[in-house]
Amino acid sequence: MLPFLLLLPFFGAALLMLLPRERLSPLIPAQATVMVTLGCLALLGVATFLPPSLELQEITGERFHHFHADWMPSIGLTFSLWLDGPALFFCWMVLGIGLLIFVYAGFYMDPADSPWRFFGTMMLFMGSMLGVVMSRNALLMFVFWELTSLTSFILIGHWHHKESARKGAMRALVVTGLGGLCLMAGIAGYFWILSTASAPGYVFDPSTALNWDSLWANRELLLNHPASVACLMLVLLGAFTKSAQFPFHFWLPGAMEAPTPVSAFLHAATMVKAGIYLLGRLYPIYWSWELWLILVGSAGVITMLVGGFMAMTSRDLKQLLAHSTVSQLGLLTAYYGFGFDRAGGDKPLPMDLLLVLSHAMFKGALFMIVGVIDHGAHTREWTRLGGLRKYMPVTTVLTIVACASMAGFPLTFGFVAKELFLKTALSLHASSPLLAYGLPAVAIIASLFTVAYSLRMAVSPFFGKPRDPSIHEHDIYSIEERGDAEDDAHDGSDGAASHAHAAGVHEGGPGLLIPPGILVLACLVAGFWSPFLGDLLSPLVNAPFYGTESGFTVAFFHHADKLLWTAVFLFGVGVLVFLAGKRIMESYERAGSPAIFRHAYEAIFDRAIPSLAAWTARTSQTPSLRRSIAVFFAAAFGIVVAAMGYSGFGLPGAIAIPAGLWMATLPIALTLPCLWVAATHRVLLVRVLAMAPIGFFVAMFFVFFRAPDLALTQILVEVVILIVLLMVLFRLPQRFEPRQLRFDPTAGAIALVGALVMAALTYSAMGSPWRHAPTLEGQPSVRDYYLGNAKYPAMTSEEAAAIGYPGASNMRSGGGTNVVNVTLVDFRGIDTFGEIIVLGISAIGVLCLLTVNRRRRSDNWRGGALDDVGHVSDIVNPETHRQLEMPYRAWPSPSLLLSEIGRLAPGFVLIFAAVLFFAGHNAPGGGFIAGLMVSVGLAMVLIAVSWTRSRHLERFDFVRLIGVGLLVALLTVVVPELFGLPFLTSGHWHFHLPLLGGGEFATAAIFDLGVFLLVVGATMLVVQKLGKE
Amino acid sequence: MKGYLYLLILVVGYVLVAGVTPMNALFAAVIAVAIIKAMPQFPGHEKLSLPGIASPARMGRIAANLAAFSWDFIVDLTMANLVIAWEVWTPRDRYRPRLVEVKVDDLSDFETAMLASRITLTPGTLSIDVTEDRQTLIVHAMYPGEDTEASLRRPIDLLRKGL
Amino acid sequence: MEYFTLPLQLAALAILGLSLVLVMYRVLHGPHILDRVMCIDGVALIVVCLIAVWNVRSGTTFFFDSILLLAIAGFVSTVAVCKYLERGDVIE
Amino acid sequence: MTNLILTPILLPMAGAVACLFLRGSLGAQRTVAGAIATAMVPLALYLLSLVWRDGIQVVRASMWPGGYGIVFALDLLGAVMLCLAAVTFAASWWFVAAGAMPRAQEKALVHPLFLLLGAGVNWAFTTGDLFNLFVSFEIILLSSYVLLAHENGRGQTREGLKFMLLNMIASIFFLASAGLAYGMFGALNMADLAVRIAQAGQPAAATVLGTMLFLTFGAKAAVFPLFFWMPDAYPKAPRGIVAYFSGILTKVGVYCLYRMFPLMFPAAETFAGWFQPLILAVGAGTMLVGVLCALSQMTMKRILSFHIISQIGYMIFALGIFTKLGLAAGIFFIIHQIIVKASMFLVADAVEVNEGSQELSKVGGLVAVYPGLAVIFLFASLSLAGIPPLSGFYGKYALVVEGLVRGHTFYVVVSLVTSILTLMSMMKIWRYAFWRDRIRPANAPVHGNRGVIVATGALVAVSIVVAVFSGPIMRLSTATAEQMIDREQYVFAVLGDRGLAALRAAEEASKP
Amino acid sequence: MELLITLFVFVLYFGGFYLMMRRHVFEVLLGTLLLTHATSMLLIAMGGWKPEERPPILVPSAELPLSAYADPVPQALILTAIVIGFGVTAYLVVLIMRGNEEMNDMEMTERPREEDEA
Amino acid sequence: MSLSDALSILCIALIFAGLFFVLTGTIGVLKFKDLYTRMHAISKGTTFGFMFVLIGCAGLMGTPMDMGKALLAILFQFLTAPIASHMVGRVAMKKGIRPISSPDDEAPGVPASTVIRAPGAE
Repeated sequence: MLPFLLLLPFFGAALLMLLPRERLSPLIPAQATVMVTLGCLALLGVATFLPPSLELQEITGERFHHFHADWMPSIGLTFSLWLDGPALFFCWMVLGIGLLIFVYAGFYMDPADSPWRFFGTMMLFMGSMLGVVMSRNALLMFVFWELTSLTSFILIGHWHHKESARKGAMRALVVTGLGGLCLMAGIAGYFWILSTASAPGYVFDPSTALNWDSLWANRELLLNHPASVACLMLVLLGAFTKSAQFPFHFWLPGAMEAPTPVSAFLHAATMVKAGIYLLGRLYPIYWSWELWLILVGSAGVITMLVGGFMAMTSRDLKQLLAHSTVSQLGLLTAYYGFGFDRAGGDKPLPMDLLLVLSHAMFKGALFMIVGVIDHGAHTREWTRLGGLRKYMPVTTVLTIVACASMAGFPLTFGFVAKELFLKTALSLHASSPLLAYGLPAVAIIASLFTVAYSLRMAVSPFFGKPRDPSIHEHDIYSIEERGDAEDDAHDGSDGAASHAHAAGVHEGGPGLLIPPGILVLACLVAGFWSPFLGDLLSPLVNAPFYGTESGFTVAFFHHADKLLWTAVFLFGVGVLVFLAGKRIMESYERAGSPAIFRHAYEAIFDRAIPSLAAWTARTSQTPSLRRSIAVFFAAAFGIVVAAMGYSGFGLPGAIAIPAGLWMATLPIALTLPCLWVAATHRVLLVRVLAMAPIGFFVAMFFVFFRAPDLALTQILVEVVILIVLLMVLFRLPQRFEPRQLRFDPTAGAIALVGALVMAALTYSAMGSPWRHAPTLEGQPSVRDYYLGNAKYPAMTSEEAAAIGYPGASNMRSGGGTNVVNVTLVDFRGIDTFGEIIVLGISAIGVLCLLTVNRRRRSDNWRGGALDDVGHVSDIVNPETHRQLEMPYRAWPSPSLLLSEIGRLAPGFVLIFAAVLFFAGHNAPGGGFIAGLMVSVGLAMVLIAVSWTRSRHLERFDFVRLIGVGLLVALLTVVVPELFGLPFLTSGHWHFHLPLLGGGEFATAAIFDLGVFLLVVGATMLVVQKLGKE
Repeated sequence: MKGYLYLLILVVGYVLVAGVTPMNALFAAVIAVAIIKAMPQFPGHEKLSLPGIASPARMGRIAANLAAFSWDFIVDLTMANLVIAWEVWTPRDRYRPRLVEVKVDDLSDFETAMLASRITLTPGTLSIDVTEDRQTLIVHAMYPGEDTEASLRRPIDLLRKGL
Repeated sequence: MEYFTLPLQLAALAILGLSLVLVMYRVLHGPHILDRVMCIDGVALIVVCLIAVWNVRSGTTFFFDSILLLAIAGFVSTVAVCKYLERGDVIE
Repeated sequence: MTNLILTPILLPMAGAVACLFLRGSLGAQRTVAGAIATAMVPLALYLLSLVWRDGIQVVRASMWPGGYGIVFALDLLGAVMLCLAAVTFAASWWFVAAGAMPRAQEKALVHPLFLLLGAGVNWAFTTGDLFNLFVSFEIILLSSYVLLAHENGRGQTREGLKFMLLNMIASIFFLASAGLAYGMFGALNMADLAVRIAQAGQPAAATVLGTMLFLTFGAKAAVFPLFFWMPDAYPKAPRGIVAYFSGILTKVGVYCLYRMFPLMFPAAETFAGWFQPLILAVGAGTMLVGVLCALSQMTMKRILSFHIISQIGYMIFALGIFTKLGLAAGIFFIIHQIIVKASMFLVADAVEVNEGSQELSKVGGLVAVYPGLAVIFLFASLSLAGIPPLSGFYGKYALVVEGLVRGHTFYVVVSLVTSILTLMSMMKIWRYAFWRDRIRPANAPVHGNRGVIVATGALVAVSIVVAVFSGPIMRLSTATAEQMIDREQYVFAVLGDRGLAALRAAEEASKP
Repeated sequence: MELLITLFVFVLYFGGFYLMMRRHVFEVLLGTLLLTHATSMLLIAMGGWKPEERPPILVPSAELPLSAYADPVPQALILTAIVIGFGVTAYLVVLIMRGNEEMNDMEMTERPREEDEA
Repeated sequence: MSLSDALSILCIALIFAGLFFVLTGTIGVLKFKDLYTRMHAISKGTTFGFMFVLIGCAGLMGTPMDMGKALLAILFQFLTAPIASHMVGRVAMKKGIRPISSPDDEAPGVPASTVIRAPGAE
């Protein structure tokens, strides 16, 4: 039942979102919303009057409808719903007022004004609000709590073309969102306290820990924990922001940019009550703390005062109501604040259901009425209005009654509520007289304002003469007045109102008057029958939470002595304040409204944070490549150095260098000047050339370290990179500008640190004894395993069985003597597979770079390398070389010698590549080296003979070759799968041919072939595409 | 003919490096043919398909001439290096370099190329370039004399006889 | 083999080292870029010789491929750079 | 099916090869790539169920035993990531196939490159070897470089260069770290490495090695001081594919961090003393700096890019907590984040495709024209901001709780501040692009493309599914975290009982 | 050899890191080349060095102990790394060329203008 | 002294002869005054030295395959060294680097005895 009740509005909203809105009448959303609300009410009615057949709640001792489903029990989030007293009450209130407002909204909203979105969101809001009050789990409540903030955001910004609406929505969202986060942190804090607490007999159960009843039951733990004050503060922040308590009250008036039904429903009747509701849930836990009184009570009364004053000084009736709402919310908050050490004994107050209900009724009604006034008179400023009673008689009556209730006039429901509050306030006892007398005093002063602005609301628009006669004419100044003349199609205060401009001042239709009328009537009825209402509501206040004798004993003039006089005083002085009101307002406006907190908000969120953000972005984010890299290095090396420092990373002692090795210092020593040239020379080409010997030296070191394959690869790669570089080089500026040559000491320092770090790591790792130690229990080290298994099978059948492939032992060995090659194609063949893919991608990438969307901007293109380099005076040293004064002109054709003899040489290269390819498994070489070799050979052909004599190379589709190579490699990887073996498993066979002798064939060679093809394809693709530029 | 020579060199090269087995020779022949066929700019691509088999006598003559050419070459090379060594290791600088022209208008492209290579590896000379009309070889000579040009042309005759 | 004693090896390596230093001077100092190009070929050859002698010293023969390759590398780079300098484009 | 767990790698590769051969026909390429992109989702889900049911799945390449040959091991963490990658890939692919980019460009090998990227990512999630991980990283990075610069305009080459260079540095760090791992401990297999680090008992070496790896993967994950490559580059990535970039690529780095630390460096003396403060500080910096930078941006994709960084901070923070629940929160967060971030980028792309720009100053009032897109955006952005009941909330809340429980109050506060700032900047997009009066840039395309919105919506629907099934997913995350913390499972799966025995012995020995 | 290779690693890394931090992209490219070399050297050092080692090519006839051969693992790793570095570098080179073509800027200090996003 | 010993000694001698020529070439490169003369040194000296060193080393090591590789390398080198020097010289001419006409020729005029026809000048 409960989930259905809760989810029905969500389903409704989803339905509205999904229906084909183009084809349906724009009235459907409103109707659907009303239907859904009725459905919810029906379900709620069933739930209310059907006795809960479910088990007895152990803690509360009462029987509720409840529902439980695990969600994330480990973090305390469960889908626990209940309909205990307060929940039931709030559900009725939300749905009841919601129904009226939806009906009203159906008439109020312009059908052209996105009704689908509007009603869908309203329904979403209603569902969320139901969720807030029905949640038994505090975290679940938070979930819905945030949803209400969000729907409120969307609804406030419904007329999003208005800047003020956007701003108001944003402000509401930020403030409530911030509060929501605090609330979340507070709830998390509760969870933390409960999960770490220990008490005799206390067992922590994460799935129920955050239930309201369990929080209450474990209140001793919560109260005695050192962090409990912090948690309380956080949760209170959540409640205060939601309920617009001082100093967060400023968002609520801004939220009044929303359409009137929204203001009535969210920002008067229900959503802002969520904070009050939360206070009501917390109150039984904290009521005995004086801190609670100080925080909640003072926040409440200050809000009352501030809100009341602001309401007094508002011109706009809607603003007046908004501020009055702030004030009333302060009252509701203060009610809880006063719970400390009540005179009546150590009992907490009952929940403030009466106050909430009464406020919801009259404020909802008043907002709707303001909408009607706006609708009829096209303005909401009482300084312009006047004498409307002639045009809007019904509205006048309704307003007067509602305002009476708001002011707490006897016979209305508001009076009952006010009485309850004053009774509480006047019986406050606190340790400090400042609190004990100060808070009630402030509350009473604030109540004066209440009377005054109620009178303002009830009297000013309706009586007297129109203060601004122009409103009876058919103009639209109200639009201009609000400063959004930019859009008149949607403007006016409300959508529907804009259609009524032509009609002059007029009464609202029945659809607009009946819903507020019902509420106003209810105010009166409830006022008369308040004892009955008290009886009705009393059982809803959960007895165990609030003491056994809780409940409302409602009667008129309950405490006739003090209260009566107070009321008389209030009304007397209130009228005086009302009379002085306009003057107060004007002087206040002259003084300039301080609105400190709104300004503080703006200072923080509209100025400080954006400028902090801009500052962060400026400092942390640089478009400069150089600085990015420098910061990157600095951070990385800093962290590594810190790690070394922290861990006491030390170096092993120096190891003597054998005599013959001293010559290895030579390449190192020669690298330094190479680096110097590579880092300082003005000409790009010279720097490239200076890199070449370094490549040779690296190859030399590979030789020192007995790595023939590496030496081969290094040399070949070096050559190919040089060719590619040269092909690109002449499209770059040929020389560095002088300022680009300046030494950069910071970079030098960072590089020094980095190089030291890397060198230290290298040195220490070389001294590690673990590298070649046997791994695990008696297993050979990786190195020994590779060496031992490269040629001869070393795996016994037991070992093969142990790894899950029995019967495989006979096949297993690399089948080659070149262990590096066997490693590449067999032990770590997958690495090679990945590596050729990288190569293929790189070639394809070059292809894409050179062909896709190629737009060359001529002014950016700096060609002409020949002259640029040739005549550079610092290359051709003028002292030693002078221009040859010979008529020696450029040759148009390529060199004859090169093309004649240079084309012989590639044959050697290619045949040697074949040697390397076939020898690869047993000697240095292999597919990759052979592939590079072939590429070098082909490149040499191209260099020697130019494209004109190698058309087939020019046209050859190397992408396809890449594809073939990949395919071959992929097949060798995949085919073993067909035999039920892991991928890339290879086999090898000896064979013997007559006449030709024996040989050996390993399937790894096919893989190598794939590698070979891909390498040729990739390299040549790059060369081809660049060469054809 | 050039094609066969090239093929032979390739096969021999393969076998030399990969080991002298029939298997390797077969492999080498296949690969070398494939290479030559695949690359039209390699010498002999056009003629490789012709089954022209030279007579044994001619083969012998060619071999003899090649040997003579090689010997001449080795002697020249050694001389060249000794000259350089002398120049380097003695303190006095003797060289008086000039650019010298060598007429090569009667030679084919390939012969020009061979000659140029040859010149580079002979004492004191270094071929720099061939002019655009392919008539003249420009040579840098360390010790130019009156007979430089004539002596530079000497290998051409050997070459002529050889091929 | 046994005649190639350590002093001889060291002497050979020292000679090569000296050559390397000398030729590197041209690579790094120039003065003309063509000097550098030309001498890079020389560097490759000297490195080849170093590797060859080193091979003999350490008794392995697996580096002869590298030797051939280095020779090829020296040639190809020289030609490519010259072509670049001459025509601006390596392959045309 | 011995090699089933490799299918997510090999299938896209086969597709890529096929696309290379079908270069002439865009339709054929789309058919192949689409079939594979779609098939990957059920496949990945099946693999997840397989791992869930049968434990860690291991394939030993070429049958070499674990520790010697390359081992592919799929545990829950990897399987979860595979699923996410597959889903994101599919959505992203459908977005592309709906015509997000010009035909000529799409024809120019986008599909094979994208498939290879997907294969590389799946590879990274599956492999159990450090160096092999490096190789897969290179596949990922190179294909992403190529895809990033693919359109060849809009400054992509320049941003691509920055992206590439900084990633290359990270790759070099990775390579050096892999080498050092071998040099110091003699192993490359991650499980083997874990055992050997435990056996060696050299906290100093382990600390430095771990720091190097942290920097590597941190750079790939774009954590605070190392994130420069990312925010400029991602907005330039091709439309549609950017979702995969944003969703998955940085998370590969996060995945590696999650893989590395629990497996190799959980030892108290290295972790608690050094790594934890480091990781927490980096996480906090990442969160804050990311979100602050995002606040000052004025184009959707740049805002989103910075949010990637900021959210990475949460994940790093979760790693820093280093408890079961903390890691579970982190994994939940990753699950949420990948899908939501990808869909956010798709939204931005959809706006760009339909309106011609995604700059906030140039578009406005979209809510009236594209209500569906607005709803999609709202769901995704609120989810990103961690608003309940959308998927972002649960991970965040779990993180806050666990952070508080473990006493990292400061970092919890930072994460909360980040959270509100995130909300603010998300709403900034909403305010500018979706609210306001209708603005349309001059160069907006004449014909809109609703197909891309559908693809976007599908991904958002997945995020809603995540929210709806957040309970089971939290259980999955918790199980994953359990498996991560209990490294014996992984070691046993890869190395067998000898490895397990060695690990236990080493752990026994290290206890005083 | 340990000291020497450390020295070499130091020199190469120093040059690489320094060049990476220069403003001209071409220098950065040279820096990446140097870093690749440096990392190769670091990796090759990881295999250790002993005077009597042989290349890891088995000699079937001579019954040598496994410890007579050099460690093949780092060599295989480097080979893979070199190839990958080669692919990446080739792409990087062309990317730099294209970047220069488009932006006419070898320093990469400015962000490309947003109106390029047409 | 066996034949192999003699061969060894011969090889060692070859190596050192080669080293001598290599050193000669490199010193020449340092000593000579202009590009063209340096080219003489490097293209002749190092190539020649290279040949000796390689043959010597291959002879010392002994397997025929190594000798084959050495021969191939030498062949290749002889084929290509002239081309390389030709390319350098050609570019040098094209760039307008004039050859000196004597070792102490610092700033001379055009050498009188040299007549170079410009191609296509007629």
